[in-house]
Amino acid sequence: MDGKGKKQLAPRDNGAPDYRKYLHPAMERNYGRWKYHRDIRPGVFVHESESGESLYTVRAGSPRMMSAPLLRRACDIADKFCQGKLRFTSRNNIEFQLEKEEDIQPLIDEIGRVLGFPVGGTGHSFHNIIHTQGWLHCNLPGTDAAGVVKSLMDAFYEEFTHENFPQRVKVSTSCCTINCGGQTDIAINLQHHHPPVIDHNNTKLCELPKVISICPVLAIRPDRLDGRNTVEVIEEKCMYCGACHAQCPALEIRDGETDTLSIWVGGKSASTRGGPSFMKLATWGLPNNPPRWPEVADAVRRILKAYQAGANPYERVGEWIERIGWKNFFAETGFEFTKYHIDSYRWARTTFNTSAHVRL
Amino acid sequence: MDGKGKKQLAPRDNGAPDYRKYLHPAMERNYGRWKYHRDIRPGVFVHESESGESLYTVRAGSPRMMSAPLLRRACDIADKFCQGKLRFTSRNNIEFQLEKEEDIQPLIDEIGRVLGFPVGGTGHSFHNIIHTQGWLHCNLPGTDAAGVVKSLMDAFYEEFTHENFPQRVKVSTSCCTINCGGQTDIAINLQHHHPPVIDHNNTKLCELPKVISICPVLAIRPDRLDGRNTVEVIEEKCMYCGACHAQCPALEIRDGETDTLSIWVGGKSASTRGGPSFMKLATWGLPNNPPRWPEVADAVRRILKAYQAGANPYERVGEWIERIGWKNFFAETGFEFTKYHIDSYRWARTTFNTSAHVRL
Amino acid sequence: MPDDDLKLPLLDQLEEGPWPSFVKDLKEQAKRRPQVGQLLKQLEQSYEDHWDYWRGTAINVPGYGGGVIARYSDLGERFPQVAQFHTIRVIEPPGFVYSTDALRQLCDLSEDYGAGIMQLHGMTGDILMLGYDNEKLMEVSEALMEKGWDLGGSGNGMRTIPCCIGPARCEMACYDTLKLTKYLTDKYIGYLHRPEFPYKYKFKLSGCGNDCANSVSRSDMPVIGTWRDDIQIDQEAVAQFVKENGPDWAVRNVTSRCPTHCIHLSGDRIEIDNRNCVRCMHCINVMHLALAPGRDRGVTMLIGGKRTVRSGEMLASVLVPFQKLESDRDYEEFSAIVERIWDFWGEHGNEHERVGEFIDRIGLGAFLDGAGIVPDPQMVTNPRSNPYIKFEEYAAPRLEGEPHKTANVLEHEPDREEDFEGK
Amino acid sequence: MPDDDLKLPLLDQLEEGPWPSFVKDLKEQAKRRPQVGQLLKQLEQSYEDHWDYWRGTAINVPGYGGGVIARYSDLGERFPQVAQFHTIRVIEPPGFVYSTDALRQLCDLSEDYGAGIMQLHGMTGDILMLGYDNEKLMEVSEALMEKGWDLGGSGNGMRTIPCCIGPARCEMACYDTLKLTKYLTDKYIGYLHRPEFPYKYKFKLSGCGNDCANSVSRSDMPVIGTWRDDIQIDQEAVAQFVKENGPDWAVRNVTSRCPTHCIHLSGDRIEIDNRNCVRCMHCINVMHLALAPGRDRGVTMLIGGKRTVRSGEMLASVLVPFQKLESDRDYEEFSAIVERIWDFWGEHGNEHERVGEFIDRIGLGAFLDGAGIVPDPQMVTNPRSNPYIKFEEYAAPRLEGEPHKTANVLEHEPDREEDFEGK
Ligand code: SRM
Ligand code: SRM
Ligand code: SRM
Ligand code: SRM
Ligand code: SF4
Ligand code: SF4
Ligand code: SF4
Ligand code: SF4
Ligand code: SF4
Ligand code: SF4
Ligand code: SF4
Ligand code: SF4
Repeated sequence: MDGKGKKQLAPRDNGAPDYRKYLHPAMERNYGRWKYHRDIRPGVFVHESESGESLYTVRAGSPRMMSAPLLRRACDIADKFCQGKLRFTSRNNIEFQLEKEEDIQPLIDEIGRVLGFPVGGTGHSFHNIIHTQGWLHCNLPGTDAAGVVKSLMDAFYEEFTHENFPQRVKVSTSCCTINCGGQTDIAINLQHHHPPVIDHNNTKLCELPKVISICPVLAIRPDRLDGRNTVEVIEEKCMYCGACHAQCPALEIRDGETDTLSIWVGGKSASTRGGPSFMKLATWGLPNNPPRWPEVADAVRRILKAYQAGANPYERVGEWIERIGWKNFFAETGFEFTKYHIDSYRWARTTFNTSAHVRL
Repeated sequence: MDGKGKKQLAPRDNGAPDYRKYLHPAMERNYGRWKYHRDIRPGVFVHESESGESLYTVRAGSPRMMSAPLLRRACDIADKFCQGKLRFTSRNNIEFQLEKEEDIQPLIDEIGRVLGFPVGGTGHSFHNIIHTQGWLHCNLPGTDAAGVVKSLMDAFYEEFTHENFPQRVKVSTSCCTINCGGQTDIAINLQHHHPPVIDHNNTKLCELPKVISICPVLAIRPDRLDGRNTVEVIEEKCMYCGACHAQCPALEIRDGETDTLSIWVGGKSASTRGGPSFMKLATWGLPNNPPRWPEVADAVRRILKAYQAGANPYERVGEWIERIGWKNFFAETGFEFTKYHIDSYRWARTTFNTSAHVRL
Repeated sequence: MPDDDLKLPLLDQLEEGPWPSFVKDLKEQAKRRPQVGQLLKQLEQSYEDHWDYWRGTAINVPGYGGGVIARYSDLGERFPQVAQFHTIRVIEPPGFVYSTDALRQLCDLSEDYGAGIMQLHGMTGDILMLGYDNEKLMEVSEALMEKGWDLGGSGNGMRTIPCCIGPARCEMACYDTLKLTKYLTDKYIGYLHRPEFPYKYKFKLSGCGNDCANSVSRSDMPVIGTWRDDIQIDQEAVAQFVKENGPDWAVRNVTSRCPTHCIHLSGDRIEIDNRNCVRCMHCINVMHLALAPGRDRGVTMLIGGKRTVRSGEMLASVLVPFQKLESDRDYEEFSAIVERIWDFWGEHGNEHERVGEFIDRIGLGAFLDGAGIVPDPQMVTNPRSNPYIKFEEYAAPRLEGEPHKTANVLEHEPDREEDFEGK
Repeated sequence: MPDDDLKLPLLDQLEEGPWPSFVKDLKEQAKRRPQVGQLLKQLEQSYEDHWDYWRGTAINVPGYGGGVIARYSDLGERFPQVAQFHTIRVIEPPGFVYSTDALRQLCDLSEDYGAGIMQLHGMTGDILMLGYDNEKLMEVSEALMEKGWDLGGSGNGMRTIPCCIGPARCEMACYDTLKLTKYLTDKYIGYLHRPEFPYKYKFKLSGCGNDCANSVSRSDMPVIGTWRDDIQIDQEAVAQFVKENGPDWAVRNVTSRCPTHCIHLSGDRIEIDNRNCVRCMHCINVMHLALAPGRDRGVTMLIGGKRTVRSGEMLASVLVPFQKLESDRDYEEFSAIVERIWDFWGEHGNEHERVGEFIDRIGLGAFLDGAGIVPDPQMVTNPRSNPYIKFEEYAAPRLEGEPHKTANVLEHEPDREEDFEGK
C-alpha cells in the first residue's frame, strides 16, 4: 500500500484553492457589487453591476461524468470566449461567462458544435438532474444513476431548453436507500423489499458490534453459528433501510429481482414562502428497468403535466400539491393512494390530518 | 358492599334519556330548520327558523358545582320564563330560552336576583372556564380546580360580560398532569418536578406488572426489598408524567412544596381556518398559591392584553401568535423563553424551525 | 349535624368577588347536609397544606362495571361524614337539555341519598352527583334507574357521549347530533356498562367543523358534520354584507382567511371553488346570513384523540372522510365501522392503550387493514417522507426458507419495548 | 490495450437521444484509456444482471484519514484493468470557479495517472477523479498536492464544503460565501484530513434563503445569508413593476404569497412590516429590480440536516438566528460556536451519530446547554405541547438521599435502547 512517489507522502493540508485566481475578471471587478439580473432566453441571463458592467452567463447541461478530452474542449471554448475562465453549478452544469451580448449566439453555437451540450436549465425550466454513482462506481447501488438520468434528460430535453413551467423544477436520483441524491421537487429512489440476507461466512469481515449498533430499529442481534460469532436479523422488526449493508457487505439488502424504484415529490431546500419541505411518496413499484427505465419517465411526465396545468406562477411542485390537496394530486396524476403512502415511521403521527378538513 | 335497596340491583341499561321530551317547544318545532342567528348583546343571541319563529337564548355563567337548592331556583326561573325547559352548555353555562324578545331583560334581572349568575360568555368574550375536580373530589390533584377558576372568573368578570376580544377566548384548568381539562386557547395546568417517591410498604396494593407497563419511558422496573416485590424508578429516565401515580397511589408524584403551575396557549378544537392545534407552553413556575392564585391571573392578563391589542378580528389566540411569531409573543407578554420551552419528547424534531425564516 | 358557623379562613376568601361562589353555595348547603360542611373543612385543610386527602378504589353497582368514582377520605376520623364520599356519573340527556321536572327529580334524588350537590356537567358530559357512602350509592343508583336514568361510563369501556346542541338550535348542524348520541348510547349501552375494551373509548359529536363538542382534542372518535355538495350562497345577502362592511374588510377577514384560498370576492359576489373547500366553516361563520353548508350532508369520522398522559397530546385524525347519516342503512354502515374498529383494537390493543396509541404502535396503514377501512389521501396532511416501507406485494420467503411475515400487530404484541420505536 | 470496438447492446442504447451521452464520451475515452472500456463492460454486465460488481474497503494516503473511495471489482479476473478502480475526492475551488489552466491541470493529472475521467462535481462538492489503482493513487495524490490541490473529505470528519456563487455573481448574496468556504476549509483542514468526529460533518453555504447550495436538506451546518434591517425598496421600480404586470398580478403572485402576510401593495407602492418579515426571499426574487435584502447583513446558522438513512429525512433547524460575518472578530465568534459544538458532540456523540441525530437523542435544550448557546424562540416553530419537562430549578435530592441528576447526555450514553425513546 505504500505509494511509489518520489517522496514519502505527508499531509500538506493545502486547503481550498484560492478562488480569487479563478474568477472571471468581470466577477472579480464586481465582486459583491451586483445589482440585479435579467433573463435573456432559456439558458442565458445577465447580471448588472453597480459599476454599470454587465456579465452574461450561458449555462450548458453536462452529464457530470466527463473525460479529460471533453473537458479540455470545454476549456478551449472558455479560452476563446471567456478569458480563460469557466465555472460549474451545483447541478453539474457548465457556465460560460461573457462581457459582450453579441458573443452569446456564437458561444452557444460553439458549445453545441464542440461539446454537443444543450443550453438551458435556467429559470422556470426542468433543471439538470443531480445524481449519484450507481453501478459505475459505488458498492451499494441497486440501480444505476447516470443511466436513469440520461434517459430522463433525453425525455425532458425540450423542458430543459425551454422555460415553460410555473417555477424551477429540480429533480434528483439516488441508487440505494442511503440516498446520496438531493431532496428535490421530484426524486427517483430505490426501494428494497426484503431484510438483508446474511452471508455468515463473511461476517468475519466486519466488526459485529458496529453492524448491530447501526440498525435504527434494533433488528440485528448477535448470534452464533457453527461455533463462530455472527448476527441474525429479526425479520419483523427490519424495515429494509439498508444501513447495515452500508456498514457490512455480508448483510446483503439488494435483490436484483425485486428491487423497484419509487418517485417522491415536493422536496425543497429554499426558504422561499413556506420554507423547506420534505419530499413525499408519490408512487412506487416502478420496475428497475435498464437501460432506459421508460416507466420512470412516464411517471415523471404525469407529474409534470399535472403541475404545468395546475400550478400558479412561482409555485414549486410541493406548494402546488399542498394547495390543491393530495387527494387531487392523486386524482390528476392517476397514481393510486395506498396504505404504504401513510407514514409508519418515527414521526408518523405528525403527518395525520388532525382536522375535519376534507375535500369532498 | 351489598346495596340495601328493595330489590337486588340488575343492569337496567336504560341508555340515554329521551331528549325530545326535554326540548324547549320552539326547539322541537323548528328542529333542524334553523336559518341563522344574531347576537343581541353579550350573553344573548337569537336563532331564526325557516318557519319565521325566533328563539332567544340567555346564557348565564355557572360555577358548575351547584347545590340542589340552587338548581331548583334555576328551575323556578325556567318555569316562569321558559316553559319549564332549560339547558346547559358544554362549558357549564345555563341557557334559558325565550320566544319573546321583551322577556329578555326581566329574565336577566331574575337570573341576577335569584341565582346571582352573570349573563355573558358568548361570542367574542372570555368564556366560562372549564375545569376538573381538584381537591374537592379527585385522588390525584396537586392543586384545586374550582378555586382557581373562581379566582380567575372574578378577575375576568368584565371580560365575561363583554365581547371585547378579537375572537372567543376559551380557557381550561387541570389539577394534575393527566389533564382532564380541555385543550384550549389558554390552559392552566399543574407541573410536577420530581420522580415519584415510592411507598414500599404500599406496593402490595397494586398490581406491579400494571404499574411497570404504564410508564411511557420504561423508567419503572421490578425490584425486591426486604424480601418483598416492589418497584424502583430510574430517575434519569423518569419525566414526571404521573401515569404511574394514577395507576398506583404508592408511587407518589406530587409535592406540596415544589409543584407549580404552568400556562399553555394556542389550543383549539375547531377546524376553522388552519384547523385544530395543540396548546404550547407559554410560561412556567407559577406558585401553587391558594386560595386566590394571584400570579395565575396576572399571567393570563398579560396574554389577554397582548392578544386584545395585537390580534386581527377572528384570530384565535394561537392563530395570532402564529402570525406574529413566538419571538414577538414572548416580547409582548414579557415571558421568558427558556430551554424548557423546547420540546424534548417524542415528536420534538417536528417542532424545530427547519428553515432560514427568522424575525430579526 | 348541620354546621351553621363554618370558619374557613382560606376558602372564605373565595366567597368574595363578582363570580358566583361555589363556597358560598356549599356553605348554604352545609346547613342542610352536614357532609357538605365536612367536605369544605377537608378542602380548607387541602388549601392550607397544598395536599389532597382523597383515596380511590373501585366500587361497582352490581351488573355494572363502571359509573361510580369511589372516594375515601384520608381524614375520615376527623371528618366521618365524608369518610366515604363517592360520585355517581349519570348519562346526561343528549344536548344537555332538561325539563325542570327532570332536573328537580335529580335534585331530589341527590339530596335524598347524598350531599345534594351536583356538577353540570363533567368534562366528559356526565351529570356528576357527589357525596354518597357505600350504602346510599346502591340505593340512589337503584332509584335513578327506576326513574329511567342510567349510570354513565368509567373504566375501560365506551364512555358517556356528549354532543353539541346541533339541529335543536343551530343552523350549522349537518346531521342530527342528538339522535346519533342516543342511538350510539342505547345500541352500545353494554359496552358502556360492562367495560371490556383495552381502555376507555370516547365519542364526541359535533354538528359541524366548529366542533363545539371539542371532539378532535378530547375524544377517541370524533364525529363531525360536513357536506359534499357546494356551499349555499345567497348572493343578495353577500351584497348586503359587502355593503355593510366594505369589500376590503370582507377580503381581509373572510376570503383571505380561507385555508385553501378557494373563496373569492369578485365585486359584491362570492365565488367558491368547492373542489378545494375543506369545510373549515370560517366563511360561513362570519357571513352566516349569506352562506350555509351544502345540502348533501353527512359526517366525517375521526379517530384517536386524547389528552396528555403518556403519549403527550394527541388530536384525532380523519378516518372516514364522508359518511351519510340519514337512513337506517346509513346508521348501520356507521355502526359497522365502529364495530370493526372495536373488534380489531379490542383483540390486539394492549391494556391501557387508547386507540390512538394503538395506531401509533402498529401504524395507521396496518390499522386500516385490520379494521377494513380503505386508505384515503385525506387521512394525512401528506404521504410519508421516508422510504421505510414493507410492501406485502414483494414479500416472499427469504430467511432460511421461512414464510415471510409482513408488519403485523401480532408480532408487536408481546414486545413491549417496541412501543416507542420506529416501525 | 485500447478496445476500439466495444459492443454493449444495453449501454449502446444510451448513446441515442439528444442529451449528451456519458456512454459515447466514455467509449471515446476507452480508445485512450483501456480501463474505461473495461469499466463500461462491467457496467454493461450490471445492466444485464441488475447487479453491482464493486466492493469497497478503506485505503488511505499516508497522513490522511480520508479522501479516497476504494473500489475493487468482483469481476477483476475478467476485467483486470478495473480490478482496482479508486476515486479520489479533491477539494473544489469555492464557487466551482476554474481557470482553464487549472482545469487542464486536473485533466492532465487525471489522464497521467488514471482513467482520465472526472465528475464535476460530486454531490458534496468535491472534484471526483475516477480510476486509480493502489499504486497510482499514491502517485496522483502526491502530484495533486505538489500543485497545490488537496484531498477532500470522507469518513467521520469534516467534509469538503460547497457554497453558492454568492457575491461573485449574485445580487442576493448577504455574505461572502466563497471567503467563508475557504476560511473554514483552511482553518479546519485537520478535521477534514484526519477525521475524529463521531460521524461526518457537512457545512453548506448559501448567500441567502434561496439556498442554492441545498444546505438545509443536505448539511449538518447550513450557513445562510440574511439581514436584520429593512428590505431595500426602490418605489419607482415598484411602480414600474405594477405598471407592467398590473396590481392584481402583483398581489396574487407577490404579496399574497408572503408567509407572514407582512408585505402589502398600496396603490403602486410596497409597504413592508419588517418586524414580521422572515427573510423568505420571495418578494425580492420576483421583484428583484425593485427590492433587495437590507444592508445590515450576516448569517443564520442552522444545525442537523441530513438525508434519509436510519433517521429518515432531517432538515436542519435554526441554531443562531443572526451572526455578523464581516470583521475578523465576527469570523472568530462564528468559529467559536462551531468549535463548541464539535467539542460537545465530539465528546458525547455515539459512533455513527450525525449531529442532528445526537440532538434527537439528548434533546435540543440539553444540546444548547452543552454547546453554550442561548435558547431562542426562533429555533422552534412553536414551544412544546407536552408537559414532560425536567426543570433543573426544582431539582432537589429526593430518592434515598441521592443527589438529583437532571436529564443529561452522560446518563444516556451507555443506554442504547433509549435512542428511540422519548425523553
Ligand atoms: C370528573 C372528570 C373531571 C371533571 O371534573 O369533569 C374526570 C376525572 C377523573 N379522570 Fe379524567 N375526568 C374527566 C374527563 C376527562 C377528560 C375530558 C373529556 O372526556 O373530554 C379527559 C381528556 C380526554 C381524554 O380522554 O384523553 C380525561 C383524561 C383522563 C385520563 C387520561 C387518559 C388518557 O389516556 O390520556 C385519566 C387517567 C386514566 O384513565 O388512567 C383520567 C382519570 C380520571 C380519574 C378517574 C382519576 C382516577 O384515576 O381516579 C378522575 C376522577 C375524579 C373524580 O374524583 O371524580 N382522566 N378525563 C371528567 C369526567 C366527568 C364525566 O364523566 O363527565
Ligand atoms: C352552546 C354551545 C354548544 C353546546 O352544545 O353547548 C355553542 C354554541 C355556539 N357556537 Fe360554539 N358553542 C359551544 C362551545 C364551543 C366550543 C367548545 C368549548 O367551548 O369548549 C368550541 C371549540 C373551541 C375550540 O376550538 O377550542 C366552539 C367553537 C365555535 C366556533 C369556532 C370559533 C373559531 O373560529 O375557532 C364557532 C363559530 C363562530 O365563532 O362563529 C361557534 C359558534 C357557535 C354558535 C354561534 C353556533 C350557532 O350558530 O348557534 C353558537 C352560539 C355561540 C356563542 O357563544 O356565541 N362555536 N364552541 C357551546 C357553548 C359553550 C359555552 O357555554 O361557552
Ligand atoms: C460520491 C457521492 C455521490 C455522488 O455520486 O455524487 C457519494 C457516494 C457515497 N456515499 Fe454519500 N455520496 C455523496 C454525497 C452524499 C450526500 C449529498 C451531499 O453531501 O450533499 C448525502 C446526503 C446528505 C447527508 O450527508 O446526509 C450522502 C449520504 C450518504 C450516507 C448517509 C449518511 C447519513 O447519515 O444519512 C452514506 C452512508 C454512510 O455514511 O454510512 C453515504 C455513503 C456513501 C459511500 C461512501 C458509500 C459507501 O459507504 O461506500 C458512497 C461512495 C460512492 C463512490 O463509489 O464514490 N452517503 N452522500 C457524493 C460525494 C461526492 C463528493 O464528495 O462530492
Ligand atoms: C448557479 C446556481 C448557484 C451556484 O452556485 O451554482 C444558482 C443560481 C441562481 N439561482 Fe438558484 N442556483 C443554483 C441552484 C439552486 C438550488 C439548488 C439545486 O438546484 O439543487 C436551489 C434550491 C432548490 C430547492 O429549493 O430545492 C435554488 C433555488 C433558487 C431560488 C428559489 C426558488 C424558489 O422560489 O423556491 C431562486 C429564486 C428565484 O427563482 O427567483 C434562485 C435564483 C437564482 C439566481 C436567479 C440568483 C441570481 O440572482 O443570480 C441564479 C440564476 C439561476 C437560474 O437558474 O436562472 N435559486 N437554486 C445554481 C444553479 C444550478 C443549476 O445548474 O441548475
Ligand atoms: S445512493 Fe447509495 S448506491 Fe448511490 S452513491 Fe450513494 S451510497 Fe452509493
Ligand atoms: S436493513 Fe435496516 S432495519 Fe433491516 S436489519 Fe439492516 S439496519 Fe436494521
Ligand atoms: S386532572 Fe388529574 S387531578 Fe384533576 S380530575 Fe383529572 S385526574 Fe383528577
Ligand atoms: S412519573 Fe411517568 S415517567 Fe416517571 S416513573 Fe411514573 S410513569 Fe414513568
Ligand atoms: S358544532 Fe356546529 S352544529 Fe354544533 S353547535 Fe357548534 S356550530 Fe352548531
Ligand atoms: S368553508 Fe373554509 S375552506 Fe371552505 S370556502 Fe369557506 S373558508 Fe374556504
Ligand atoms: S443562495 Fe442566494 S446568494 Fe447564493 S446564488 Fe442563490 S440566490 Fe444567490
Ligand atoms: S422576504 Fe418573504 S417574508 Fe419578507 S416581506 Fe418578502 S415575502 Fe414576506
